[in-house]
Amino acid sequence: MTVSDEVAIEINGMNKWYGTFHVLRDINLTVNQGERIVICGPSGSGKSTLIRCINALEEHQQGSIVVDGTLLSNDLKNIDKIRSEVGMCFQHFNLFPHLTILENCTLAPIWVRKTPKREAEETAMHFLEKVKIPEQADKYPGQLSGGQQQRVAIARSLCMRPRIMLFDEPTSALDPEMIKEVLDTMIELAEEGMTMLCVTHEMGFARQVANRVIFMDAGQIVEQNEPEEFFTNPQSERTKLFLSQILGH
Amino acid sequence: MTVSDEVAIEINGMNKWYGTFHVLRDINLTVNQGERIVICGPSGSGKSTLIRCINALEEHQQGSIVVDGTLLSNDLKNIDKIRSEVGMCFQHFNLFPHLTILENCTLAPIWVRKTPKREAEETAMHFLEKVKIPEQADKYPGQLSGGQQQRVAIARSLCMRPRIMLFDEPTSALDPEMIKEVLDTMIELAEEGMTMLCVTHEMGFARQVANRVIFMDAGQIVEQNEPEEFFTNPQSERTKLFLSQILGH
Amino acid sequence: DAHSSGTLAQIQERGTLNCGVSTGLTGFSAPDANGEWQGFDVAVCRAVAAAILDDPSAVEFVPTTGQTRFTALSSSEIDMLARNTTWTFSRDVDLAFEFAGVNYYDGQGFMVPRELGVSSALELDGATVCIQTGTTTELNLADYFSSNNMSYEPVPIETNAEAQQQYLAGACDVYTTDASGLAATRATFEDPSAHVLLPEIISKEPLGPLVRHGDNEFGDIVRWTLNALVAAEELGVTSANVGEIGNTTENPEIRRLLGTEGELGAMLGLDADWAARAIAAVGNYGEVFDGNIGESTPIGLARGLNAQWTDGGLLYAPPFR
Amino acid sequence: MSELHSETALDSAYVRTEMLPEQAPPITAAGPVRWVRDNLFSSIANAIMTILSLYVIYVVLAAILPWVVYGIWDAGSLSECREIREARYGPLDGHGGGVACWAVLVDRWDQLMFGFYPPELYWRPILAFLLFLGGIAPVLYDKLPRKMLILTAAMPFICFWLLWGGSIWAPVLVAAGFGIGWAIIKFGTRFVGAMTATILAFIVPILFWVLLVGPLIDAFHSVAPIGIESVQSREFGGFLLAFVIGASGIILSMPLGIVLALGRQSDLFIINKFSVIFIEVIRGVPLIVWLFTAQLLLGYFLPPGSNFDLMVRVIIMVTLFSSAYIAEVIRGGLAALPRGQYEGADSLGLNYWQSMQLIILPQALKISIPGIVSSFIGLFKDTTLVVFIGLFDPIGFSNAIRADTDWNGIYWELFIFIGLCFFICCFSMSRYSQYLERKLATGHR
Amino acid sequence: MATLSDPPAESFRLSQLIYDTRYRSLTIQVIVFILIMLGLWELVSNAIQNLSALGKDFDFSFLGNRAGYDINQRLIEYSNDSTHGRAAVVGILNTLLVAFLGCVTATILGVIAGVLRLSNNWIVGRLMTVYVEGFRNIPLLLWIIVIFAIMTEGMPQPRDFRGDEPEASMILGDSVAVTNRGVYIPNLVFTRSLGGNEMSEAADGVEAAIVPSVSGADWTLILVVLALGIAASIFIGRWGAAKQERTGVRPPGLFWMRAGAIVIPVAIVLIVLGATLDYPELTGFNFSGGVHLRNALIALWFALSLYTGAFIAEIVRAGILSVSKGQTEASAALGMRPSWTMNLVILPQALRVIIPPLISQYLNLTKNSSLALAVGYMDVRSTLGGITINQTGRELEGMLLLGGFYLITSLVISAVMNVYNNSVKLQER
Ligand SMILES: Nc1ncnc2c1ncn2[C@@H]1O[C@H](COP(=O)(O)OP(=O)(O)OP(=O)(O)O)[C@@H](O)[C@H]1O
Ligand SMILES: Nc1ncnc2c1ncn2[C@@H]1O[C@H](COP(=O)(O)OP(=O)(O)OP(=O)(O)O)[C@@H](O)[C@H]1O
Ligand SMILES: [Mg+2]
Ligand SMILES: [Mg+2]
Repeated sequence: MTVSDEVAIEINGMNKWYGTFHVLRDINLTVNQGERIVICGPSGSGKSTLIRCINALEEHQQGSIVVDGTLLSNDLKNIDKIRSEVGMCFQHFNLFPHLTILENCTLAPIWVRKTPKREAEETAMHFLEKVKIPEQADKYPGQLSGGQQQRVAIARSLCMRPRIMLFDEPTSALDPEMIKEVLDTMIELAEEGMTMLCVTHEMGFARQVANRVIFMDAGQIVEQNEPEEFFTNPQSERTKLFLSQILGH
Repeated sequence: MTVSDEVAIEINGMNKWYGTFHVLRDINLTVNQGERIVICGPSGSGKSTLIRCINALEEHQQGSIVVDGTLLSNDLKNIDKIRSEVGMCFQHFNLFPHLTILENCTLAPIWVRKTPKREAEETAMHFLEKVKIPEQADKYPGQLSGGQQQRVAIARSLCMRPRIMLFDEPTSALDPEMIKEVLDTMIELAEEGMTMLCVTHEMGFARQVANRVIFMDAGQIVEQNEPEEFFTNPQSERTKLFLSQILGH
Repeated sequence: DAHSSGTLAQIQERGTLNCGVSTGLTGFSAPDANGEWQGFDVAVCRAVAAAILDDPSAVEFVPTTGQTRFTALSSSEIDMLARNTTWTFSRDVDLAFEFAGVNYYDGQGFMVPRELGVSSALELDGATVCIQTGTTTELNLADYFSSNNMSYEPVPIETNAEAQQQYLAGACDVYTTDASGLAATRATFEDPSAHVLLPEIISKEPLGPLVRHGDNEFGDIVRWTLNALVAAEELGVTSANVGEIGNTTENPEIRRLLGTEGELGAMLGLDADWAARAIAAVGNYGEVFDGNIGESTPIGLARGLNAQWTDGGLLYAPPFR
Repeated sequence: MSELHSETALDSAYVRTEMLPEQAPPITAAGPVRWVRDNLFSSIANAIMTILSLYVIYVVLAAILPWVVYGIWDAGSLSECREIREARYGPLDGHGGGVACWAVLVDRWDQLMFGFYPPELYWRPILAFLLFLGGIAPVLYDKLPRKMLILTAAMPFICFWLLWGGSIWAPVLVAAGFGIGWAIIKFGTRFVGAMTATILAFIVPILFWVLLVGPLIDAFHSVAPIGIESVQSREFGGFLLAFVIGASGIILSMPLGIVLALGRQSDLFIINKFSVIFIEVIRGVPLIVWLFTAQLLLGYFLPPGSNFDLMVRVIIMVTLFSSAYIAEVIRGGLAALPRGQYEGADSLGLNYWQSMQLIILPQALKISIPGIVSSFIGLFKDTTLVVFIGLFDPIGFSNAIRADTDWNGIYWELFIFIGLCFFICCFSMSRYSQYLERKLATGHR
Repeated sequence: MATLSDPPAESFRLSQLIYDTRYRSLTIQVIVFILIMLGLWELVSNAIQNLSALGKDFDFSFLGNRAGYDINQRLIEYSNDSTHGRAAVVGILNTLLVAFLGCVTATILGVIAGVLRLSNNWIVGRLMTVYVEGFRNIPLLLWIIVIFAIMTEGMPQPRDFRGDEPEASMILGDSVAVTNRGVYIPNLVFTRSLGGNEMSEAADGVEAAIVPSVSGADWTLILVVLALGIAASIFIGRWGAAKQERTGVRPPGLFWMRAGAIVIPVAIVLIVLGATLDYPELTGFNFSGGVHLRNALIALWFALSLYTGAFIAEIVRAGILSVSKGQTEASAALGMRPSWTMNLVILPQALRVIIPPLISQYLNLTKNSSLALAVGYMDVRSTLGGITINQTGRELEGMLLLGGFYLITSLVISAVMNVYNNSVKLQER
């Protein structure tokens, strides 16, 4: 678990509006190579939007985002480059139901990276083993449980060998038993030094793996700190209120 | 919370078949005014069917059901009478999506009880306050969360001022946070002395409010007892097995 | 006019003649059980095909409805139209077609059930009249009734078969169409004698094949093929004797007609024996008439106006010289 | 609270010692008696309706059945039929009575089925039809091996060749155009970028078809004259015509429909508006008007001197017409896909065409199959309208048959037969699409 | 995307047209636009060339020329001396008439069949299934022809009514004659008419049209009274609802009061005007007097209604089934009567599902009415798009007008549908 000095993501004075609604306000954030960041905050505070801007799933209107040295601009080539460096896991997995697990995993490497099929399948099996479901490779997503699906989604992202992984509430659509399976997989990833940004309210996870916890409210970063400090000794009033709600619950 | 000697529901030697399938077998049950009964049992054991027979939503083929002195027969008048005395809450709420919350609550009083609209609305607001969502009165069901919807469903039944309330797994379609809201409402009702029959697996609720817990299996009443006794010292083997499963869970 | 000239060349290159016919009119054009087209109009097509291509079966028959026939011709989908079409001023001039002659002199008549007791069209005031739509018939009808100050109720019908069924069921009192069609239709009734054709013929309906404006060469071929059939009857040339009569006869017109003398074929851009081929293929006009609609067929039309001028009819082929 | 509990608990505590067995229900609760009571006589109104219905069924069958069953099958003409009838059943008494003369079907069977298609070549349409069934089978039943999709792709070309005949090079070279397009997408992306490759993949094949295919066919044919006897469109007729128009309409309209649906879903203003206008104009005007347009007007809009035969023009119109309907069906399928699928594809770095081809369309088309089958049923039924522009579909043939002196006056037999054939085809298709809808409703989402 | 994050120094490069998301969509649109415009231009220039080659011009003046043909069914005055334009209008009105009648009956049939298909009577359910499947799976054209044939073959001829012992007789107290030329029903005439008879006797010698004499003032009066009656009825309905709100009890006999408010004033006016029925009677070849509903109209109307009714039945069935069983149960559990449940709970929800596809069925019916030519009904396709084009040779202009008419009709109908859809959208979270 090493954090290098190299900068993986740099966000500078970023602002975003939905119509006239100002969702993200003056976001400044630097993430180093190998850092693991947990983002939390009340519903509607813009966490998902922030994550999705990094992946160019949403466009921002002001400020700059630089991912691994590539500026996120209107240039399609840059967007393609960033997307192939950044993997993303959605709350609802978004697996492709008409493809088998293996095909889900090999699709992007074959079409985007132009990897030979054999090789792509080997890589896919490798990562499926890593998330502990190699035996499901020939099933369809509909035949898997939620936890398994989410692990496939993680494996699918990993197959593109991204340098950064984004997670948007990866466990919130899961039953309690399955949450653990997925968190275990994520912890393993974290231990290998993957750069991770994760929106989650799993405080146990945050405590265990995060280098930094970021608290957002009303579209702004309100507080950021190391996990221990953040949980035991929050500075801002809002953070305190928020923590009292989710920890008390 | 008083239980009077007056009999609210009396079921005698009731049998019911679906086609050739014998769902309810020789049910005998007496419920006194003000009693609060929780019915539990494995899936398919006929709990819902029993509840629905009391409300004449299903017809039974043998035996008698007397509700508040009225014999449940094919006579439409008797059915109407019983239905207006008995309120029912469904697992999936079954609110009317094309009417506002207030209209949902006033519909039956206006048409069935011939209450003037103004008066019906006052009653409705009264009960909406009781379930703590008076401010939602002009919204549509689709705009409410599940827990709120179930509370509206309870208020809707209460607006008919029933003497008996039937609940069929009112919380099983809800998220955990919302379960509490609904259970709170039900506990409040119970404290006011409403006669209640409730199919539920919320054992906390049973312990707190029930006078009696009934365990059903394979269409028959296998065991009934007061909650403490029932949970701590079940008599029949089946009950033990069942309790070990749901409590261990 | 680039694309309509050279029709002849196109036909020769293609090897078939595209000939528009009706989608089905008893005696005039209808496919038989083997899918072979038969009928009076069809024979004209075959004669032209025989004249040009030496093969009476080298015809593509294109069925057309009353509504689609003119477009089919003007858009070059067909080379010629041989479908009971009345030669009128506006069709010739305004629609830009060229009538190649008249193969049947017809007139619009009326048919009524005998039990109605009607003996003249002037007694038809207030009658319900079945009529085929999309033809000159409905215009004639409107003119006839209003000029005689009578009222009527038109029942427009799309096809002859349909109209006939309406009439038989009594949905209309009168069926009006060209007299030939009436006779042909009546012939197939279960009891033809229960229906009468009224004596009034309310219009002149010269029916004949037509081609597009602007390609006079091909127009000439169609015109003179038709004339050849008529002249052949007049001159006593039949399909049976056409083989030898050209050589045996002394009659110079027959010799010119059959190509054993003179250059008529070459003037048309065809072989010398073009007319002989046409006659050999379908017979002379009289044979065509008798074989398809004449008195020996179920349709049983008399020659009437369509007799040779020598017999008091209107058929009068210009001289072949 | 607790004292209350103990009060009631005493007399209500109860344990069943012995489980009750399942019993048979009382006779009134199950079995045929119950069925009849529930389904036929559950109330007085119901009983009346039952009796009325039975009466109506009886009256209708009594009127129709004898006519159908005693029908005459062996006669050469209507008058022969009438003679046979008189010989068998005696003279007709006034109105009604009578029997069907099915002999017309025997006599004209080939024409009703194949039109003027040369009889010695009937095997070709039959083989084409079987191939067609084989080709669509893997689309309709996803349990069949995916390899069969190759047959699906080849089927249109083979069927075309079988039906119209002529040089084998025509379908081969047309198919080659698709091959060229595919190759450009597959290999060109590396050199010229995805978007240019896509544009080229549209344009090059079109240029190939328009400019090169004609000369190439002649060239290849002169080198290797492989071919079968060619058949003119005019010789098609009867149900063959209906099938050919319906099937080509649906096959050809699929790609166009997909493009239109994507266009209508697109955020690009101009493309979106053009798609909307096209779809609305086509759907707003009845098919019969479009058919008259094909017959009367299409020639005006083609380059001077060019002239298609009528059937090709009809197929063009029918294709345009059904593509508008298919586009709406597919749009429904696209809209039914959750947004997450688009985002999932985006986040993996797939470009627009890749995500459409690999993720979106396979799923959207699958959802749309029931709707597409329904469009096909509609289209197949609508092929009867070509009778108005002089094509000999089954109804057109019924007119032509009646124009023959042999069968002049025959009526119901032909219509009943044609109606029955249509019913069998359409009903089985609609059953299939219902089956599919149920399967989709319960299947994985 | 990030407008401000672009390095300002960067100048425009051509490759940005393809790779920059801001320009890319513009590029694509411009290319497509140019291609489409080229295609359109190609079509138009071909048309111009072809027209001039044929020596035709593009000119709508033929609409002002004498038509020369007769139309049997006319809702407005028309004779063979009228213009082609007027013939087109007669056709349009006929199209709209059959479309309107068809929509009404198709809805009634469809609703009945749809509800009966759900009936718990097995035989009735099966019969309705046979009806629905039979009509849905056989081409409409065939049905039109067959129904037309049934009418002509099955009904008596007018002459069967003649004689001392006629083979056929009029029904409903000798007021309605059902013949194979159509149905003759009595017509309202006013003995104490207010005058203002706009439609003179058919002057051109063709028998009177479907509404033989519409006396302007009389009918205006009746319509006004009818409108007032409806208004009164609505008012009574409001009053009843208000009373129910106040007291909780609906005034008894409300329905009869509302019906009476409409019927009684109209009846009075009719009596005052001396309304009597003009019965059809057999004169000459045909019945005269009364209103003549021609066979072509009836066959087309029935066929369209039965055919579309089968589709509507499915829509209605699906609509009712779409309301979950839980709604009925919840309503029953509240003590609501089945009829109230139907009116207050099921129908309002089902209608949202039913109406959009229902309206597109109306659209289909309107378009399908163009099959009128199979039975010789003189709709707009048969007049403008048929005889007129055929007599004048103006295919291009005629077809454009015809297409335009259908297009406008369907756009209007779909606009109405969109308004409705937006107004009943369920509120969602
Ligand atoms: N497409 C959109 N158009 C307009 N507003 C949007 C859109 N998507 C999100 N929003 C609004 O933007 C705000 C931030 O949304 P976002 O999804 O980022 O919140 P979040 O912090 O992820 O919340 P949650 O914990 O509920 O997922 C919310 O108020 C939301 O309503
Ligand atoms: N309409 C029906 N027709 C036939 N069988 C039915 C019907 N409704 C219920 N059953 C069967 O009757 C049995 C009892 O059903 P019921 O819904 O009363 O069970 P339950 O105890 O409420 O179960 P759960 O806890 O799953 O709700 C089950 O086996 C069920 O499959
Ligand atoms: Mg979020
Ligand atoms: Mg249950």
